[in-house]
Amino acid sequence: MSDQPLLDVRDLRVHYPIRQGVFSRVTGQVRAVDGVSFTIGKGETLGLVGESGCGKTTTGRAILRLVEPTSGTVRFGGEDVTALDRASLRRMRRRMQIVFQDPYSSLNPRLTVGSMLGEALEIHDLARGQAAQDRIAELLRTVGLSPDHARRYPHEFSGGQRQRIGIARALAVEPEFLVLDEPVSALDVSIQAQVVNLLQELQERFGLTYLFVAHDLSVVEHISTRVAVMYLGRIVEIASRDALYGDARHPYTKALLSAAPVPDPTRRSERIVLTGDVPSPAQPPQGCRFHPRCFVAQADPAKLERCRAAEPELREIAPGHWVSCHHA
Amino acid sequence: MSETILEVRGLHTHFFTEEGVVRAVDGVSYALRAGETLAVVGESGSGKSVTALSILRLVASPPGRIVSGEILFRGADLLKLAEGDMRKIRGRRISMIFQEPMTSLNPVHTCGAQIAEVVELHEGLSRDAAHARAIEMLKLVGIPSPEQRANEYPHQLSGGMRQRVMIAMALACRPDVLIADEPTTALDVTIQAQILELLARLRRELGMAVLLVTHDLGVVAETADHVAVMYAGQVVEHAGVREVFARPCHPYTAGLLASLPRMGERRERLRVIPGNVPNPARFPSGCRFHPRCPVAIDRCRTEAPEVVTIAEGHDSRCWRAAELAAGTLDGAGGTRA
Amino acid sequence: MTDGVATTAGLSPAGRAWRALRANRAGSVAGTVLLVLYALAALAPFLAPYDEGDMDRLRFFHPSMPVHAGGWVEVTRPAAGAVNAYETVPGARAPLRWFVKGAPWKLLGLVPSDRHLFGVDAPARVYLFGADAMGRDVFSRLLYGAQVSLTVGLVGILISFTLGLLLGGLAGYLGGWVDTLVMRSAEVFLSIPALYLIVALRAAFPAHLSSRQVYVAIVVVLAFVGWASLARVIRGMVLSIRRAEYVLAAEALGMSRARVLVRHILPNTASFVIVAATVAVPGYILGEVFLSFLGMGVQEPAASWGNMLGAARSVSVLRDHPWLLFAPGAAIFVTVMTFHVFGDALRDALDPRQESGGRP
Amino acid sequence: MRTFVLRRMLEAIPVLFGVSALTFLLLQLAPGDFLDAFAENPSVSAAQLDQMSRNFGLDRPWAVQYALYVKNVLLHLDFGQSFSYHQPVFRVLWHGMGNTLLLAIAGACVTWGLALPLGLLAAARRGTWVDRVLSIGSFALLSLPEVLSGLLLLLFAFRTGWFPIGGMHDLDHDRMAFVPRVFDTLRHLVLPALVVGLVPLAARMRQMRSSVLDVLRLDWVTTARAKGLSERDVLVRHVLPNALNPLITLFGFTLGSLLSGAFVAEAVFAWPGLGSLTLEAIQRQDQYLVLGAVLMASAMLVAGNLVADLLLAFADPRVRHD
Repeated sequence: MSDQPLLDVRDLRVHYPIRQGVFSRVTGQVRAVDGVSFTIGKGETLGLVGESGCGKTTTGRAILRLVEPTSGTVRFGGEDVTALDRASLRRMRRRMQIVFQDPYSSLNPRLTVGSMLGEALEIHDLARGQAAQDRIAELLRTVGLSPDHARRYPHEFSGGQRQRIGIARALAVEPEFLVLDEPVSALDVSIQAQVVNLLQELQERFGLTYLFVAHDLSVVEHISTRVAVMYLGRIVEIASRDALYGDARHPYTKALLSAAPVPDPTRRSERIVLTGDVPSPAQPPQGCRFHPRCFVAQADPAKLERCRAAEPELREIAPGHWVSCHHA
Repeated sequence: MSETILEVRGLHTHFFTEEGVVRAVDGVSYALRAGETLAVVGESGSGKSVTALSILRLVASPPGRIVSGEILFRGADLLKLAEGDMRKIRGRRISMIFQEPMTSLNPVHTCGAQIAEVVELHEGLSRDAAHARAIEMLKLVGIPSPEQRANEYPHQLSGGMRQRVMIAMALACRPDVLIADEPTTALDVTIQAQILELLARLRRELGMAVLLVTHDLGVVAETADHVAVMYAGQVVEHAGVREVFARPCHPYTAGLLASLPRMGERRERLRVIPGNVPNPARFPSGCRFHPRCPVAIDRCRTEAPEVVTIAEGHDSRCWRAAELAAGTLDGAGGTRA
Repeated sequence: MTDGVATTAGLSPAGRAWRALRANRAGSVAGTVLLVLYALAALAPFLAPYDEGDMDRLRFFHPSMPVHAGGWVEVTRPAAGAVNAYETVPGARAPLRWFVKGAPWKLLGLVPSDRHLFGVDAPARVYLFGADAMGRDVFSRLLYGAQVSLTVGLVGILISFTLGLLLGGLAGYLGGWVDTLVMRSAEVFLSIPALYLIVALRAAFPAHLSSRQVYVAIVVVLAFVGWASLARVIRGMVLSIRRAEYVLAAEALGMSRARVLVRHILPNTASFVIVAATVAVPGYILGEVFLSFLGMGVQEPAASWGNMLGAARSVSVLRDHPWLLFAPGAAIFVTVMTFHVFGDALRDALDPRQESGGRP
Repeated sequence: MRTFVLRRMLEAIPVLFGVSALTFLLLQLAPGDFLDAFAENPSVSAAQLDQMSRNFGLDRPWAVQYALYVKNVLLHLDFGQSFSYHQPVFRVLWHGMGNTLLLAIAGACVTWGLALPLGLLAAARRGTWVDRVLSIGSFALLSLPEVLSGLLLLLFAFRTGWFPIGGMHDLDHDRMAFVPRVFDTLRHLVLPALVVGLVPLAARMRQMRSSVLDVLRLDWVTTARAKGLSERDVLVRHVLPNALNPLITLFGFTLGSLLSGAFVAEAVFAWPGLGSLTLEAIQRQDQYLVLGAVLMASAMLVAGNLVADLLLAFADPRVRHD
């Protein structure tokens, strides 16, 4: 990791107002992302895991300002993305791109693959005419498709192929950084590995930096250099991959790791089964947000007292290993 | 070993669409033993869910139709029953739960009423008795304050809670067989763990057999006794769960297992099955897996393989099953994308 | 769903829709009928033996005449001692003549001519569909009326859909005060039952206008009524398409808001808009029919299907001369039906998911 | 629930303001002036003219006039005077509103009473000859606009003599006993109600059919079948209540066309309703009567929408708990 991280997210918050009543008064806030900080160094892959509604997708989108952050800063290559005006933001977006989860809704059904990619080249003045055609063919080859696919429409492709097109579109503007928002979770098992491998190859070839958002812990372990775990809009643990998978400190991370089914019938593990549901991000619990479901806190009334009273800070318990738990 | 309670034999379920005949299920056979869990694994379009729906004769018709085959429940062929008799099986002897807990419950009836409806129908209970049973079932599936929840509507519950309600409804008449079609796919990891735990406990307590349809090999490894692997409308491998994971005898199974990233196991690259999942409207000729198979031989392109028994209770639909079983051939083929 | 489907490879969504429409028999027939109807209207002065205002005081309420084999009609005269009754002149025949000279006219208002497709030598007259209270030829008036009735819908749709698309699109995409303003006004328009609004709007124009002015007034009235509901739907669609991931991807690529709206959002409302427009045309046609029926639209002697229908309102006409109801009635029925069938086929062609049950 | 009703009623106020302002503006655009029409009318007394001028400031700019109009409406429920009736507008319109409401409700009964069962039938028997016959029939109905079906029914009444050919009562209505009097009104109501009800019938039936088909595709229908319910029970207990929800929403949206349909039926059958009054008022340039009538029609529409929303909340627990 270099001294100056490529991406530096500080205290990012995205709140959505809840409107109700006669005059659409704002009666509350959905705290989708509620004070998230992390850095990603050049060439790194940060895995961002958590359950649905924890804010991981919103975090990814807020970095690109596809949703407007409520507060906090996002520094990319030293420049504050949140402070950019419209025109500078458009230029900045050449450097950071996103790949979406759903290969069906992420491609405009009315554009051919070629015009979709050509458009990206055109708006940033990267190539025109024959040069653009050559570049499109090259892009398609890069993601493992054939150049004559350029004339086709999205409906003619399978899910895996569509995801490759989505990746090609992101690569068209030659970005340095990609937000990968659950890029393989909508794909069939036998296709997932193809796309994961492709992403790794592209990273090596173009020196890309990834934020890999996912809920599948084994895929994240495979692809990430560091991993952050989110719960209810907050990061509860962030560490290098080996530290997180080998020595998880936060009870939620532990539960998550043990809950994931392992494809090995000889290792039917004793699971830590959390009780209850994920609370609504509109009304996160007081104190530690995890305490109502936490097996550590619930087992010990003395500990529980503290978890109820105060929200734990994210603190460094070992070099590069940050945990937000009073009892880690 | 316990007796076979449900057996699917040579099932063909086709869909007759404007574009042509889709042979979604094309000669599927598997057996489920009393008190055990059989996992049916496959990717989208493999026909695993259609097979499950065919068992209860719930395939939408038109365009779907069960063309041929037998479905033996305690030795009697369900496909030969009159519709009225079939209805007495559904929900009472064989129950089913579905993938999407958010959409599998009727939004305009309370949870309690939907559970009570089954017992009113099959056991002729009075409204009050049925309601009491509904509350009892909600308690059984671990829903807190069941009396109150019984009067709530599905949209007031979380996904995990709804899936519990579905399970309560399915088990209200103590069926012999529970068909669970991707019961945890739409749920978060921690909620999935809760539901799998619940299903395992209920299976022990009620002694029913479970037919688990899933695409997740992790879930299979954790819960199944036997596994049937489906590809392109057919069962390609059928064996005990440890057998399948330790010694896969079909290149598809082997490839699938090899392509999974596993926790605690670091690899530079994942091994992959090349190509795309085939379109059910146009399955390849010969062995349906041959275009993606790393160990395919000429015969595979022209001739569809028969099912061969490798060992007691271990079947494979592959010309090279013997070599795979003997360990002289690596089914995953060592290919890299 | 899966890899390259051979039959539709390389076809654009519009190309696929066109193919599906061609394959739909009812849709093809309806499309052809529509073309024929509009051709009839365009060629009305040529096809009609008489001008729309051409009266014959001696032959009011003349019943329709059969054309005999060999192409002649009988010559009639008022029956002695009876009102509105006619007898044939024995032995007299009026042969139909082709491409006869008659009243001068201009094709589409441009190319002058005085030829008519057919006619009989004066003083005999040919009344294929009978004559009205003024002895005017219903057949000719039906053709001239088609010019008004068929175009009023198209022009009205063109104006109101442009308005609706623009206002709805801007409201949905820009949000904020634009959205509030547009949607509140739309709500006002939608809160007045359409026909009440139509007559109130019509009342804002002077009661007596030239036929050209009436035409413009009607189009303006109808367009004013129609934009609001479309704007509301378009706004809703834009709001939902805005959240589609391909729109986010376009924004992430650094596209301007105008480009995103024009290239990625609005084209995806096209299927809906085309179908909605087709299905809405009959409503506009009926708006004119109703206004003219009430005497607030196209004024005599100019013909429209509405004022022809209005002429059939009285009990005595219904009793004695029902063809005055049936002729414009059939024209309206056929036109409206054709638009509905065509719209339905178009809907199926553009959005196959809408109908046909079952998924494999 | 109560806040919901309250909110909807509060929301209706600016809308009705907008309606009145728009109509007022349109009437201002019309050539001529209220006073011209009044002054030319010999039956209007000078005193009445004076009072009108005072109340409504007819010589002032239209914005001031509008403000005065609104003030009179709000403070005194005074919608102005109808000069042709020599009565307050509200009193003139009151009966017409009742008659239009009666006609619209009767028409709605025709539409929905037939559309729901026929649509359900077509969906349950989709693809069979029943479905096809209903589909062709609905296309034919859809293509028979109110003006046309009205005239055809008028012709029918005339030829058969089974139904009266217009109006709302026989001449001796007032001398009848209660039961024959009701019967007399009903006899007059049948044909206009058919005109109002038949045209939308086709569209509603098709919407019901597609709504049922939509619901039949949903997961919980499979759940219901997997329970062992008979197809009839699945349709009646599970599909029907859900298929109705979009139609209830639609009911709100289609109230406007119902009132428009009543407008036509009133014109064809000389039914003394709001529509007939509006036409008459426009022809006589009775401006405040026009304004009042349009406002009443809109108020009925807005109120009907509120009823539809309440019905939906009653039918769909998801809306109820929102």
